[in-house]
Amino acid sequence: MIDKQTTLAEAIGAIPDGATAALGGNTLHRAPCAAVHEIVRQGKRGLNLVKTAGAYDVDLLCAAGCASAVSAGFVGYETPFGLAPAYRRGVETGTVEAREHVCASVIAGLRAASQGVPFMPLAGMDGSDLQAARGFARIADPYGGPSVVAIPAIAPDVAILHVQQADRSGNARIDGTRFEDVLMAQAARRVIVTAEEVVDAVEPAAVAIPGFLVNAVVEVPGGASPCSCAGVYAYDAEALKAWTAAARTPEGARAYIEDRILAVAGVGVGA
Amino acid sequence: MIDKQTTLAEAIGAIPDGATAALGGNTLHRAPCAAVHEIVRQGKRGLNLVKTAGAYDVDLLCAAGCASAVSAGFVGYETPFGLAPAYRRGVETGTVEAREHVCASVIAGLRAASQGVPFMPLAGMDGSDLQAARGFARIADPYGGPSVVAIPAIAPDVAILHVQQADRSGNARIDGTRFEDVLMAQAARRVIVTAEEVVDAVEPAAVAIPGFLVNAVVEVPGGASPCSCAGVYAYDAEALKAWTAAARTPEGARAYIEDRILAVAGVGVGA
Amino acid sequence: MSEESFGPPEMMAVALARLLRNGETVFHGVASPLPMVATLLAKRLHAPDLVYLSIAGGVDASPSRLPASTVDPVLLEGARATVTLAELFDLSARGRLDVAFLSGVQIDGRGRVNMSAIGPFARPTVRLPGGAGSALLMPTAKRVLLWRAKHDPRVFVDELDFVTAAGNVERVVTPLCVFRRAEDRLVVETIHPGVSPDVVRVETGFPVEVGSKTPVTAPPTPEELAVLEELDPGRVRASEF
Amino acid sequence: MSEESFGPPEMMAVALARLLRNGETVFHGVASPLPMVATLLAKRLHAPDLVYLSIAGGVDASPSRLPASTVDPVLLEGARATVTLAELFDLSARGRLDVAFLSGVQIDGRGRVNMSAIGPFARPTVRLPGGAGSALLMPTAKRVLLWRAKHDPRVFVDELDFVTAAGNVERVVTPLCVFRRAEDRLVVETIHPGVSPDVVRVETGFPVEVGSKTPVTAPPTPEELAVLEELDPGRVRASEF
Repeated sequence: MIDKQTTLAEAIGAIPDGATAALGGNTLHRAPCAAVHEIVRQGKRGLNLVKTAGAYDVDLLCAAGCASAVSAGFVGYETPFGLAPAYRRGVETGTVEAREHVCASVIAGLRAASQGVPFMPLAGMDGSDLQAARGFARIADPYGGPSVVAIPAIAPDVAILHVQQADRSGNARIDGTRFEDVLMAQAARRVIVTAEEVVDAVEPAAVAIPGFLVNAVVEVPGGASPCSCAGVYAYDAEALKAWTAAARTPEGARAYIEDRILAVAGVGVGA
Repeated sequence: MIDKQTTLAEAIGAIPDGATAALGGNTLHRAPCAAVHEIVRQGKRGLNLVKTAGAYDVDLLCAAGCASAVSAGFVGYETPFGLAPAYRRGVETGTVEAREHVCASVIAGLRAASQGVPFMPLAGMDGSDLQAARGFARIADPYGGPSVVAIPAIAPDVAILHVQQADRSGNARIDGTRFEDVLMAQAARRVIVTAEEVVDAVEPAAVAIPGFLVNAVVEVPGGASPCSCAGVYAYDAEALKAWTAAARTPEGARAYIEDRILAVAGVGVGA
Repeated sequence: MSEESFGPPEMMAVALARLLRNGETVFHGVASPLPMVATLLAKRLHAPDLVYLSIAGGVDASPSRLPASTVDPVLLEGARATVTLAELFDLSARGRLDVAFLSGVQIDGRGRVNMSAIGPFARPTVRLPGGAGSALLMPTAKRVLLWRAKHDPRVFVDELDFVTAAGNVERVVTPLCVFRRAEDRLVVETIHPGVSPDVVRVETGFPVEVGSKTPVTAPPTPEELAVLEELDPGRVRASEF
Repeated sequence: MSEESFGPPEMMAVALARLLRNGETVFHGVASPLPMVATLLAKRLHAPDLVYLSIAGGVDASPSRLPASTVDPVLLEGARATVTLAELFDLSARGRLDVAFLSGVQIDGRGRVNMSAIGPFARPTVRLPGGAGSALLMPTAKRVLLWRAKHDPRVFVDELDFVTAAGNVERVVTPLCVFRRAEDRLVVETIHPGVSPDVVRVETGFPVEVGSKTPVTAPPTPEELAVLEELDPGRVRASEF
């Protein structure tokens, strides 16, 4: 068994500026927030974030200047906390490109990468301006059926996933909804798994992501917080409220990031 | 909960002649053999069988005159019992069309049907005569990459799957390898599940096929025999040896079918 | 709140629930409290065999409490099986999803929605969250039910800034009325009790025919209200208002 | 059989095992007893971190007994995780599978295989089982290792009746020799101990250069034979002969 356990600083340190990074989880749930905080501390730049539906993770990386593009079907905090203020501001001021997808087209693009093909046909999208706005091609069915939208492959340079449990070789268990995490692990060139706990062996029948797809394993209890981690903790409504309130202005966001993220001991602020 | 439990005779009776039928399992393992025997007893004709790798199930349906086409990547009994004599004879004499696939192209075709698109791009196949022999089109990548093979959708009229456990609404548990069973359940218009046992409730985390995809549930202990059913029984080497020996000639196959399948009580021989 | 009284959250939850039929497969995604409540309500009332599917991945979940986030893991509780979001999109894509609940920041008179941007798409005045699964689900689900807890001319517009999704919209439920799509136009099917036709006309940015002869939505029955209260004592149904 | 003696099954299993490197992802499909044995042997000898993948779905299975069918559920025993065949094909398709074991009823001098038909494809003299995953795996796996337990001119042919699959073949192991692919041709890399060059030449249907200077395959070491015997006391390795 190859021991892939490392530190968050090292795992995140291997991500180059400009990388396409897929983030696991969905909206307020099982987002890899500790890893996202580390990205902020290391001052990465130019990331293209990939996710079906993001919230705090995407919003924070936009606020911190780490993300320059977001490929997602939805970015928002759902009903409890509303729109994503920093993402909004980034797109509205032109520092972040909204590569809006259908959630299903994020999946289609990841499927194409996972299956080693340049594009994936996708049903639907008729009547949507997204086809033209995003430059999604329509292609003819070579067997004479109707044409279909072709979504280009999305091969993330890295997938960053937070799970409940992993072993040192990367076999990862996900309790509750798996969202697109498994697909992201298949589509990405490198996979970083942060886990609530690293154990000697994960029950094989419960393994969602086989270790041979994983490059780095980091034990991070609370690694999804302030988002939820099914079976371990709920989302932290106070923290999310504080962030979304602070993030309404660039100054507020900066102060929050300095006080609550950069000031956290143990990791250099980086570049 | 909708009660979908029925008899094998009724479940199989709903399959029309000429149907495209996907069969679960792989080679000597978890093939839906009781259902296949019932197809033989009911004298179905003109079936197009879909499977990545078939053995007894495909061979028997060829011998009995039920199948007129086989869409598969492999048909044979593996090392223990060799080639599939009745399938061979059917193709060599022209009564069965070998719609040879790559196992991966069966999967691609099922994926296309499952995803509601007319075709699925597939990596590989370079240098293979199968592209021309099967009329698989190559299509250009609209984003400028290399061309890729397009496999037409395979939407089975029915998927017939044998599992270890199901509840009356069709939630099905599969122990051991799932093979293409889940994908078949997604791609097919109707799904028949035969189960070693029908129970009040299947442990939700163990459900491989959600009940809402399933149309009919039949309790058939031993329903994969003479193939194996993981955790319940191994394959029946004696029966497979007897069949493959008998099937070397049309007469031998006919006698075997009459003695060992049609003569089984409880179900009319049909058409 | 007594069982006899009701407000827009109760009227909307009940109106949405009534649109669901027994045996249908019904899906909602993120940020969908009213559809969650309506689906669970329909299952307890007239549609026990409805198959309740959600982005949280549960099949026929019976959650111990209703969450504010409709992706919450609590929506796996009591589920008979789990499915991935990809599998749910596939289900719709192949024409096997009966009902999808969707919404729009803007909704036009053809039942199309904008969830993307106010102003130019590339450099908008207001960047919206995005349509999530809408552009796949709206053209492929058999019936699309739109809901929106706000009914004013900024929501119900004559012209969308951007068409995020268009498709098989059958009805639109608001705090004021129920629209039905006839041909390619939304028409007022019923006005909710106590709402004046003038208000509907003024608050709708596209032309609608509405008047004293427009039928009134049947008010929630005592049974509907009782079951709703039992299901949703925390009033998640009101969280969108 | 004593540990010092060996025959073609032992030579082939050992020769195949030696081709596998530590840390590689290695896959075999249906009807592949020798690859199964060779992979498990390599893992016990020089490649403990090799990732053993098979059509049976186990990742790093350590089966309690070796089955005759290489799809057998026993190949899930001791597995660290499970994967579907679709996922394994995807792994290869995206260029991440290091080694695929494949075979051919006919193999030509370019390392291409026929598993489809002898005679015309549509109405063959002999309908063969089909290439299973070959036509995807051969062009996409990084290294393809062919094996065949029979070495005669009907197997190693100058011209295939049908090209089922072609691709990244690196070596071919037979009871007589090991071929290596150089440029686009199979060349004899080593002859197994005790095999005469003339026999290889006569039994190979395409032209090969082989003679007294052709290196001899290192015979199985006592350690290799001991571990092989421990792994495979039932001699599944001999089942293809």
